[in-house]
Parts: sequence; structure tokens; C-alpha cells
Amino acid sequence: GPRDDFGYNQAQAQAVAALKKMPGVKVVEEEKVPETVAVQKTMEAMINQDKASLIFATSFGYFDPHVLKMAEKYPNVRFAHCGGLWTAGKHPKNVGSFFGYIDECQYLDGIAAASASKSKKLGFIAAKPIPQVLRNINAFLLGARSVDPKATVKVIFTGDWSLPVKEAEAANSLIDQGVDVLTCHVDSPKVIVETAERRGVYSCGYHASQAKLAPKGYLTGAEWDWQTPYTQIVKATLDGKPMVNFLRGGLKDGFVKPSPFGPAVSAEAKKKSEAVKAAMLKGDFPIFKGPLLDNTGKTVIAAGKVLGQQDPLLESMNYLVDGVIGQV
Amino acid sequence: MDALTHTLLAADVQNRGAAVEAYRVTKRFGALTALDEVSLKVEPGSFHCLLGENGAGKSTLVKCLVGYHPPEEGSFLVDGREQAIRSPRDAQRLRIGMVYQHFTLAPGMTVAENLLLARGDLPLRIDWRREKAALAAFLDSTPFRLDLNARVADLAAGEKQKLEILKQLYLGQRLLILDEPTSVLTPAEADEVLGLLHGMTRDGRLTVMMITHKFREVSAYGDSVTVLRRGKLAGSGKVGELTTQDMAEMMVGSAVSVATAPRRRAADAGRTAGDIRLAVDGLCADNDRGMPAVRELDLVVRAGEIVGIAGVAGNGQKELVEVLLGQRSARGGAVHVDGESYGATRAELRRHGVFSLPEEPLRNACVPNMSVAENMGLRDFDIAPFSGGWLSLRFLRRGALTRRAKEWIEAFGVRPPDPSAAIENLSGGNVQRAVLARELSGAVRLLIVANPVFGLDFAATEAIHRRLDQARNDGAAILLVSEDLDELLELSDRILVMSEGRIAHQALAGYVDVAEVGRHMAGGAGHGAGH
Amino acid sequence: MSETTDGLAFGSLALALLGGALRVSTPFLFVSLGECITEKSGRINLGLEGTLVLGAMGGYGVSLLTGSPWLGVLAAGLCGVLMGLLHGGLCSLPKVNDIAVGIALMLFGTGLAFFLGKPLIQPQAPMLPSVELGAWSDNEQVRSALRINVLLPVGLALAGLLHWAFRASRWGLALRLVGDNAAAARALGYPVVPIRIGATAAGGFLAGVGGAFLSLYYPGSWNEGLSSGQGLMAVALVIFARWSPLRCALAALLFGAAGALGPALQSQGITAGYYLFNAAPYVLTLALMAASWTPGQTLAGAPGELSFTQR
Amino acid sequence: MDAAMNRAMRAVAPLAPFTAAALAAALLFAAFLAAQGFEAPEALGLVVEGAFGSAFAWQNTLARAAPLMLTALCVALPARAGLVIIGGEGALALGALAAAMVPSLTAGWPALPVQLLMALAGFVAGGAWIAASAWLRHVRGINETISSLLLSYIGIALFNFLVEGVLRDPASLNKPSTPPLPDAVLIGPLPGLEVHWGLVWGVLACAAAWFLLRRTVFGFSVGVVGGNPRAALMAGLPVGALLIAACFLGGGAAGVAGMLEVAAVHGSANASLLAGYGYAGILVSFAARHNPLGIVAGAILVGGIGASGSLLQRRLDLPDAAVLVLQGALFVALLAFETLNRKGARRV
Ligand SMILES: Nc1ncnc2c1ncn2[C@@H]1O[C@H](COP(=O)(O)OP(=O)(O)OP(=O)(O)O)[C@@H](O)[C@H]1O
Ligand SMILES: Nc1ncnc2c1ncn2[C@@H]1O[C@H](COP(=O)(O)OP(=O)(O)OP(=O)(O)O)[C@@H](O)[C@H]1O
Ligand SMILES: [Mg+2]
Ligand SMILES: [Mg+2]
Repeated sequence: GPRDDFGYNQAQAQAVAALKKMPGVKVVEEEKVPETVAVQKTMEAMINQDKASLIFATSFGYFDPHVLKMAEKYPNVRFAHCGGLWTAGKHPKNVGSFFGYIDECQYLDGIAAASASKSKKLGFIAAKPIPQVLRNINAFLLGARSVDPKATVKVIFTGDWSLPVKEAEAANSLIDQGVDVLTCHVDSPKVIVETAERRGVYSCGYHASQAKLAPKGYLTGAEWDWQTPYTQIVKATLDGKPMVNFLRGGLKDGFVKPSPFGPAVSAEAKKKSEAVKAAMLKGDFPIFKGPLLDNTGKTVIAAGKVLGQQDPLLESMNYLVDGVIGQV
Repeated sequence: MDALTHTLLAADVQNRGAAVEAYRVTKRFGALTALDEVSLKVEPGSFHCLLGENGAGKSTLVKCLVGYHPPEEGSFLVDGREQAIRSPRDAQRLRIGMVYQHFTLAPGMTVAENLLLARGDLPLRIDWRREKAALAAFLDSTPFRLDLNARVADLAAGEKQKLEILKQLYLGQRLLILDEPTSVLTPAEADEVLGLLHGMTRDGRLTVMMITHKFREVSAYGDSVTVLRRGKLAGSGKVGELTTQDMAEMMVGSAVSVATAPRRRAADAGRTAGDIRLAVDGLCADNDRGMPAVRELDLVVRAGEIVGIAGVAGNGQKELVEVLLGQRSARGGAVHVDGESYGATRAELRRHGVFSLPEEPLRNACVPNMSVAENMGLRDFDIAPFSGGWLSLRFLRRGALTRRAKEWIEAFGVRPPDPSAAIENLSGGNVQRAVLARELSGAVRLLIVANPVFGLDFAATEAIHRRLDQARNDGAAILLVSEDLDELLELSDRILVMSEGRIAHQALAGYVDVAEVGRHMAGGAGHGAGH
Repeated sequence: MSETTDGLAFGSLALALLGGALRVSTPFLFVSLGECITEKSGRINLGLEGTLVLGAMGGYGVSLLTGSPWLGVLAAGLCGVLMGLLHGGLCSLPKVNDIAVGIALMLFGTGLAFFLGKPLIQPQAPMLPSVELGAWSDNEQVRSALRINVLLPVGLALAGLLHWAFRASRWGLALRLVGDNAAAARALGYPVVPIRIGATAAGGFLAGVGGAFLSLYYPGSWNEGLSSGQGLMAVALVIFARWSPLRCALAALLFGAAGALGPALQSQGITAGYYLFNAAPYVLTLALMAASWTPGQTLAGAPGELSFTQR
Repeated sequence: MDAAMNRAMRAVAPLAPFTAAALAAALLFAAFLAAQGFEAPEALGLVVEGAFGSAFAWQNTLARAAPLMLTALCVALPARAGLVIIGGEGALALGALAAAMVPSLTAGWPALPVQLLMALAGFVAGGAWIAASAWLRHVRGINETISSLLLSYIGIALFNFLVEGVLRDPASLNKPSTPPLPDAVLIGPLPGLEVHWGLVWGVLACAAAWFLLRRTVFGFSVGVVGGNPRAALMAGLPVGALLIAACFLGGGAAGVAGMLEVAAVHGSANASLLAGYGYAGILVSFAARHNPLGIVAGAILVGGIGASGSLLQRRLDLPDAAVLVLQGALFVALLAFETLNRKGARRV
């Protein structure tokens, strides 16, 4: 996608801009490569024509099969993929994947949202019901319920990562239904945050900070800080250390960060949020723990069971927890 | 401006017929010289006829005169003064108007809109109430009756032709050029229209220049003639001083016989009727607008006879023919050929030897962008010797198609004699010839024919009539739909009159009472299905 | 009890659809009116999708530069005029096919818009103001449903104006004549080619304005995914409306409502099958076309010169 | 000798407008870039270098061209029957989906029959989708351009619905996909090349289509239907069946393109398949004037532009849309220069 979309691509581009400042690093970029053979050809071209020795692949769909094929073919080139898929034994050594536990920030968003909400109805506009997205929705709800156990989250799936008119329609429908805080998981939250602001409801951002777009209603947001993993991977490459195959982290590791609070966030909410954040930074705040019901009434995490952030079960989340209105 | 001021009623000097002269006009289309230094002179207030074989350049000449495509060389004089006519606007300024060989109406618009648009000086905002009143007044001043609010697409061909002429009258033209205006009219309609125009030339209000292939019309209404042959002036003269024979000789460039084909004799009672080839039972079909056009029609055509269908255009003849050709699906009833149910599939066409000469052959029977050879192969490209190969994948043998086309081009006199020319670039008559070659060269058992000589010169007309007669004598069953009653009377063994989608009357040749036929064509009760 | 909630849910669904129709339909309305003018002249311009996107970008850029969203709308229209002139001019060359040129211009316009629009993704341009038609109501949903942009009434008025003009103005009649039978028009001395180019340019203008609505009002930002086929759908819409500007307006509202159906149902908790809801406008169009077309008949109202509708 | 000259001239003549168009498009593109302050000559050089400048560039180009040949046939074959079909993307998606379903039903079979069955499934699914447009046209008189576009959108929605719904492999977490194909079934690269076998399939399909249209009774019949359906009816040709057959073959080609994407590139059906090959095929077919042999050249050209776009971005920092602008300019110029073609234009 385009580099300055107030969203996913902007977050990546900011990290790239930081890389460019590192000594001894030359960066070539290519945007909007469709997830076809074009990906392989682009990577090959970067290797052959530009002599690239480390390639960052930022679209989720690039990994399988494109990155894997290229990694086999060019064992001396390193491939870093943004996503969470590298599996030891199954995937080549010169490939690594990095990703962040952004659900921590979504949980914090949920706290801010439920505190600000009067109707206690929150809205979440998402592209597709995939585990990453469901995890964010669920974390957002759990955060909200930690403030008000009656809070609910209505979900609208638009079907694709960038559909501005649909996203605006979804935002309007949710607001019409009495929702007074919106957040989202789409490529560019710009339209949603702006619509919320125009209609006088609150919003939480995603990917990057959209505070500028909604000076009144922006509460906080879940932001990536890709600079951290990028720098680590590049350093390892420059120093000739082995490829970092599996790199993930949350708030603690500086992979993600919440946006600064907007003016509408109450002192009380700030306090609560800061407390949770502090716990997360210490690494002892698991979001998903039993007993947890999904919204069809089935138990998904048994009582007493706690899923740590690294738990692979969370990577295959396929349910919406109780309190989320919507179907997978 | 008041519409009435445009009409012929106000008689001032300007409203006299124009004198027109062409001086050494030359027009080329690529390599073809369609007009080669043609000169002609038309007296003011006269009725001038332009004759010539198909493709002689008649249409081209008058199109040059009205600025549709200006000539490369030569000039035109109007009222003795040389005029540069570079566009239809120039012609309009000189009050020269033309009714084209092909309709130039906007089919999706109403009669009133078509008339108004012809005027060319519309106000920015149109006051329809006033305009309609003025148009109605104008219509009342002519013998024509047309519904101002009817969509042109819904009009019958005859009505369209009337509208074309009305359009020009409405413009108050001083010179009216007509390109084969009567080919879509019944003789009565033709007489009505030409009579009116003739009257106006007698009053000196109008000069008429008419292209025609019908000597009858020339003798009845013409004052003078000009004859073209292959783009050159072949002769001219006063009608009274030239015989039909003279004109025919000028057209073809040699002595010919213009005796008409022998009329069907009344001896048919003694003839034994053949087997029933075509049987239509209770056929119903809708027109393009979904209105019933053919209503429970029954008819039978036997081997060895020509059954003629007479009628005013727009009474379901077109739809009937289209159903028989397979171009329109019937809504009810049945068609049988040789006693078998018939759906115009290729297998049936071939099994029963069904062929056809539809009207407007370029639109109905040809693929315009394909070559003459390919078009000639339309009936049999899929059988030997034009195709063959292994398994069911049959390969085309283009060489065989071309060779056969060369023979037919020779035999039927198609010009230009080039099998690879796209058929859309041929003149109307030559398209007709190419189709004729294809449809009459096979073993014809049943032939569906509609207006076969529309726009053909007399020699071609004769040839076609001879071939139809020949086919009949060879035992073919022929259904002939025509708007030309003379043609029907000349060829048919039986004549059926079609009115409002039904057979209203039938008569054996020899016992035909023309007045009776005319009455049934006019449709005793109410007026045609065209509205 | 369940009945009352059902009734309520239905009422608010209807309101959501109305709101959606009013919000989403404006680009459809403008593009389809533009296409209607073009098609009435006997040409079809499939490139309005590109025009729409280019207009959205141009309008946004100019609004940003000058601070006036209305200048942005004008600029969007002018982008459309340029695209229309290009289409009209190219199609006037012999043997150049209008459908193909339309597809080419769709690609070209989109390319230009994306290329030139890169610096416009981030900044916020001044937006068009909205008109509160629902101020009388204290129901927020009603008020938001009736919060419209001036362009919507302008578009509706334009539909009425076009309806009148096609019937009773010199330009309208001449345009229809050219679209119905070019040879006749030529014979009567109407300048066929200039009229067609003019009609295509005017159509482009409206499509451009439709694009400006997307970027300057709803959803109100410049983004490469801004148009998800509205320009192409509008072409279908014109055929659906059978070349009547008034029916175009109705159809545009209908398409708007259909587009709002998916999100509206989901916000009521019906989430399953959202892809199928999103396809609703397409299914609807196809179904209505299948139901209203009569085989074997010429389409009433179809311009005769339109290669597109000839059978 | 003169005759030989003549023949050579005649063979080259149709390419003259094409060359002129390519030059015009290049100039237009260069002028546009120069106006934006980019190094126009360098950019043009990179276009050629990126597309055809090296063995690597050639492979890059050919790999991109392979699916375009098949999706272009989805336009060219119906065009011969007088129909303008622009819904190849939907046919590709459904073809891919149908093909991806085959291996789960044929567990334990040897690879070749499975691959052929996959191709057949893709062919039938894609063909049926486009044939539906022809059917609607024939039976209900609905314009096929619009209906194919609508059906394409509907097909894509259906594809997404199924891939993320009942046909989803539960193991495909964040990238909803159908179950992966067994490795044995995957289609590999051509010997010694980086281009998969799809290229050969595409070229063969184009050659077969050319032969079918130009040299067989079927092709001639389709041409008659495309040239004048009324005349075709009069000649007793089964117009509806021919329209549907031409569209079925065309849609089938797009469906096979989808199958190849699944079997040779992605290994399963998922949203990554929807990369616009169907739309690019329209461009290719028009550039080739719907001539199946021309399509091979056209696909290579469009593939080349795609390949060079990558280089433009990395070397000159041009935005990705530069490729779109160049493709658009080329397409426009090609159509404009059609006017110079001596031979009459095709109907569409
Ligand atoms: N626009 C054109 N382009 C090329 N050739 C043309 C064109 N119009 C006419 N011709 C050719 O010019 C010649 C004269 O045609 P024209 O239409 O004037 O014949 P005509 O005398 O009117 O014949 P008919 O009696 O069949 O109407 C024909 O050979 C025709 O093929
Ligand atoms: N766009 C193009 N690019 C490259 N080559 C082309 C292109 N168009 C046509 N050709 C070449 O021109 C040759 C002529 O094609 P062919 O005669 O079969 O098509 P055609 O002119 O449409 O013929 P037909 O009259 O049979 O329809 C083909 O062999 C092809 O190689
Ligand atoms: Mg003539
Ligand atoms: Mg003629």
C-alpha cells in the first residue's frame, strides 16, 4: 500500500526511514507488489539487480509460498517477514519472522473506550475474521469489560483491507446503533477515525497515530513500533550474526506502543490504563485467561488456565468472546 | 418562427423551384472513380429522373449535390450561379433537400421531434404545445396522415418514407431529391406521393430530382431524364422524346429487350398442384415491441407454385418472414416443411432444401465485414468440399470457397469481381446479386423471398424474376412477400393479402380483382398494426 | 415483546438504508447522469471509473492547495472534462472503438490519479459542508441519515433538468438525434462529432464531480482504494435506468441503499455472509436486468447508435 | 524478388501502427515524467532494461506474461462472436477455486491425472461463469459486457465467501486459504528456467485458439455470429450455442489461468489470486486486436512493463503507479493508432 496512509504502511515506512539513517545500510523499496509471482520476481530483482542481502517482506501473503521459495533459492540472502509464521524445522534458516503483540495495546484501548463510553456499546470495524483480527477484537472487549462488565463490542467485517466507502458506512451504521466509541483493524483507519470525529463519537486508532485526524474524540490507539525489530535484524545482519528467526514482542520489548491519550480520556481512565500498562511492561499481565466463554456460550479457555502472550493457541484464535456481537 | 412560414403556402419569388446544373463532376472512392466528369441540367419547376444500373453512381451524384460528400472536381450551379456546396448546411441554405435511399430518421424519436429537428433553427427552449399545433396545421395542408407522437421505430416502412418526404416539404425545399423513394411504397401510395410532388412541380413551386428503377414512374411523372452508366453520363433527354427502349439502351450501353416476363396465365386451373411443401398453422408472432404482429396465420405453399403475399408494409409480413427464416421465435402455432415440424435449423434447411432471399440482404443475409467469398459460402462452408478433416474437427478450405466464389461472381455479374472484397463495400445491387448466387445455385425446394428487387435496376429485376420463375418451373415452392403489387401479379400463382397479421383475402392468378385486393390491403376495418 | 423489538430493528434498518442511500448514492448519481449524457449521444464511456478517481484526486489536491473545497469540485470537473475530451476525441478517429478506449482510459486515469495523488494521502483537505435536513428531529439516527451534502440535491435537480432538456431543448434534441442516427444528423447538418465530443466531455465533468464528492465529503479523504468500482457500476446503472435521467436518480438511490445493506445488517448483529451482502448491488442489478429485459425486442429508450445495445 | 519484397512488406505492415503507438506511448510517458521532474530518458532505458535487458529480465517478463495469455483469450474468443467480455477476473477466481478442490477428492492418485483433472475443473468453472453471460445475452438479451462485469464481482464475492467459509483450511490462520495442494501435484518450472510450465500452456492455448478461429468450421461459424447474428440465424447456425461455446472456451481459458496460479504459484486458493490478471487480459487482447497469436506478443509486452515497473521503483523512486500510467498510455495509443490500420477494424 501507499507509504503515508495513516495506517499499516505508514508504520512500516517510518521504520524504513529510520533504517536509512543507519550507517552502512542502503535501502531499496518497492510498494504495492501484488501477492503473485511478482513478489518472487521483485525479490530476485532486488537480489540480482540491487545486490540486496536482507529483504523485508511486509505483506502477510508474501510469506508462503513466495518468501519460502526465494529463501531456498538464495540461502545467502536473509529474508525477514512481518507476520508470525516461522516454524523451526519446517522453514529455512535464512528466513525470520517478526511481529508484535498489539493486542496488549488493544486491551488498553478497551479500557479507555469503555471509560469514555456512555452507552457502553463499542464498535469494531475489521477487514476479515482471521486470528490476528479476532485476537485484537477480543482483547479490546476484555479491556472494556475490565472497566464495565456490561460493555459490548459490535463488529462489522468489511471483507477487505481497504474499502473506504464501506468503512465509512460501517462507522455510520455502528454510530446509528448507539455505539459511541469506534476502533478498527483495517489498513488505513483514517476514514473511520475521521467519520467518528465528524459524528461526535470517540475513536481509538490502529497501526499508527491518527490523533491529528480527530483532535477532540481520539482516545488512544494501538501503534506499531517496527523500528525495534528492523534494527535488531539489520544489526544482526551487519554483524554477521545468525538470522533472528523468530522475533516477537509486546509493549515490554518496544514492538508496540499506545498512542498518547487524547483530551477526552478521564484521569481515572488514564490511571487505570497506566496501571495495566505497567503490569504489562513487567510482563505479568496475561490478557487471555480462563474462564472465558465465547459469544455462543462455549467455554474456550477453562477456568484456571492462563494463556501467556507466546502461547501458540492464541495464534489460531477462531472465536469472538462473550460480549462481542457478531459471528465469525 | 412560425412553422407555417416554412411551408409551401406562402408564394413569393423565393418559393419557385430551383434550376440546377452539374458541370463535369468527378468523385473517387479510393481507386474507384464513382463519378467521371458527369454533367447534367435540371430545368426549374421540372420533374427530373435519374436512371442507371446498380452502382452506376446515381446516389453518389446526388450526395455530392447535397454536400454529403463533396466531389473532387467539377462544380454545381444553382439558378445559374456557381455554388460551393461543401456540407449539408450549404445545401440547406440553398433550400436543396434530399430523401436518401436509406432512411435518415431518428428511430428512437417521435414524428414531431424528427420534423422539428429537420428545421435546423430550433429555439433554445422548445414550446412543445405551440410547435405541435403548428405541425398539426402543416400536416393538414398535406394529404399525409401521421401520428405526431408516434415513435419512428414503430412506423411501417411506407409511413417512414412519407415522413421523409414530409420532412423535406416542411423545410420548404426548392429542389427535392429523392433516391428511390417508391421502393417501399405500394403502387397506390407511390402514385399518391408522386402525384402530389408532380402537382407541386406543375405549380412551379418545386423542382424534383428522382432516382428510380421504374420506367412506369418515369413515363407517368417525369419531364426529363439523365442516364448514368458506370460513373459516366450515358445520355439525357425529354421524357416525351425518349422511349423506354432508348432509356434502357443508354443504361446498359447496348440494345436490349425490355419486354416484361410472360404474365401468369389463367390456365392454372388445369395445373396439378404439387405436394404441400410449406404449411403454416395458426402462427402467432410479436413484433420488436412485443405487440402481436402475426395473428393465427394459416397458409400453404405447394411444390411448383409461387404464392405471393401482398399487403401494406407493417401488417406482419416482416415478422412472418423472420419467423420462417428463423430470425424470430413464434409465440404460437406451427410451421411444417414437407410435413415435418420445422425450426429453421441448419440440418432442416439442408434436408428440405430451404433457401431465402430476405429483404435488406446486407442486414439479413450477409456478414458485412466478411469477404464476398466467405459470404457466398454461408450455406455450405461446413460441408465438403469446403471443409473436411479428421474426427469431428472440420477444417475450412478457403481455397475452395474462393474458387467457387469466382465462378458465381462471373455467372451473376457481381462487381467488383473480387472474391476477397468485404461485402459491405459493394453497392446494394451487387450485394443482392451475391446473395442471389448463393441462394439460387443449390437444389432449391422451398424458397422464402421478401421484396427481392428492392432498389434493383430493371435488368437485375428481370434476371431475378426469370430465376424465380425458373425455380418454380423446376418444382420449387416459393413464398414471395412483396410490397410491389405489380411484381406479385406478374409472378404469383396465388395471391394472398395480408392485413393486421392475418390473411385477409386470397385469389388465384388470373382471377385477381385488383380493386378487391386493394380494398383488403387497405384493411377494411381500421388502420394497420403500425400504431 | 420480540415483535416490538423486531419492529424497532426493522425501522432502524430502514432508516439505516435510507441514510446509506443518501450518503452513498451521490457519486452514483453524478457518474450515471454523466454517462447518460454520453450514451444519449451514441457513445459509451467505460472510462468513467478512471475519471471518477482522477476527479477525486484532483478535487482533493485543489481543495488542499486553495483551501476551498468548491474550487476542488470545479477542478475535479475539469479533470473529468479533459478525460472526456480525450475519450471523445480518440473515438472520433475512424475505426477507434469506444468501449476499448473507455477501458484504456480507466487504466490511464487511475494510473495518473495514483501517481499524482501520492503526496495527497496524508494531508487533510478542507471538506465540503453538509446540510442538516434532519435538524427537526431529536433522534440522532434520523439526523445523521438526513445529513446530506449540497451536491445531492444539485444532482437530483440536474436529473430533472436533464429529463426536461432531452425533451424540450435544442441541445437535448440534437444530442438525442446524434445518438439515435448519426447519418440522419449529418444529413440534417448537425455536427455529429463535436456534439459527441461535447457530450463525452460533459459526462466527464459530472463524473469528475462525483469523484470530488468521494474525496471531499464522503468518505472524505484521498486514498487509492477510494472507488471500489462506482464508476463502472454507474455504467450498468444507466442501462438499468434505460437512459432516463429520472430513473438514473432513482436507481442511484437504490444502489446506495443496496451498498449500505451489508454494514447495516452487520451493525444489527447479522454478521455471517458479509461477502454475499456486499455483492448485493451486483446481484440486484443482474436480477433486475434479467427480469425487466424482454428478449427479442429492441430496448425502448436505447440510443440507436449505441453499439452496446444492438442485437 | 519483387513478390518477396511485397510479401515481406505485407507481413510487416500490420505492425507499423503498433510500432508507432509504442513510440507515441513512450514519448507521452517520458513527457509526463519530465513534467514531474524525473529523469525521463533514464526511466525509458530502465523500462527496456527491466523488461528485456537480461536473461533475468526476460524470465521476469515471461513469468508475468504467462497468465495474461490465458486471461486475454477470455476476451478474444468471445470477441470473435461479437461479445465484449470483461469479467475474466471472476472466471479466474472460480477456476482457481474449483481446481484447488480437486486434490482433496483424488488422494492417492498420480500427479498427472490430478493436474489434468484440476485443469478441467478450472476450465469448466471459469467457462461456466463466462458462458452465463452469453446465456443471459442470448436468452434475456442482457448486455454481456455489463453482465460479465457484474458476474465477475459476484464470482469474486463467492470466492471470498467460500475460501473464508466452508472451504477454508482451518490451519490457514491469518491467510484464509483452501487446503494446500500435495507437493507432488504442484507444477514446477520449465527445465533450466525460472518460469513455470504455465507459459507453455498459455502459448499452446493461444496457438490452438488461433487455429480454431481461423481454420475450422467452428471458428468460421463463430465469426458469422459475431459479424451478423441475423445472417447466422438465417443460415440456420445455432447462434445461442455458438455464443455460449465461444464464451465457455474463453472463460475456460481464464479458469485454467486460475488453476495454474494455484498449482504453479500459490499452492492453494486464497485472496492473493485476485491480482488483476483478468483485467490486464482485457488490455492484452485489445492490444492484439483479439488475434490469438498477437496475444502472445501482447502478453509479453504487458508482462515486460510490469517487470520494468519494479526496477523503476527501486532505481528512480518512482511510485508504483508509474506502471499504470505507462500501461494506460500504451493502451490508449494502441487504440488511437488503430485508425491507421488499413485492414478494417474488428467489430470490437
Ligand atoms: N462511401 C463509399 N465508399 C466506397 N465506395 C462507395 C461508397 N459509396 C458508393 N461507393 C461505390 O460507388 C459506386 C456507385 O455507388 P452508388 O451508390 O452511387 O450506386 P447507385 O447508382 O446508387 O446504385 P444502386 O442502384 O444500387 O443504388 C459503387 O461501386 C459503390 O460501391
Ligand atoms: N497485435 C499483433 N501483434 C503481433 N502480431 C500480430 C498482431 N496482430 C496480428 N498479428 C500477426 O498478423 C498475422 C495475420 O493474422 P491473421 O491474418 O490470422 O488475422 P486477421 O488479419 O484478423 O485475418 P482474418 O482475415 O482471417 O480474420 C498473424 O499471424 C499474427 O502473427
Ligand atoms: Mg443508389
Ligand atoms: Mg445503391
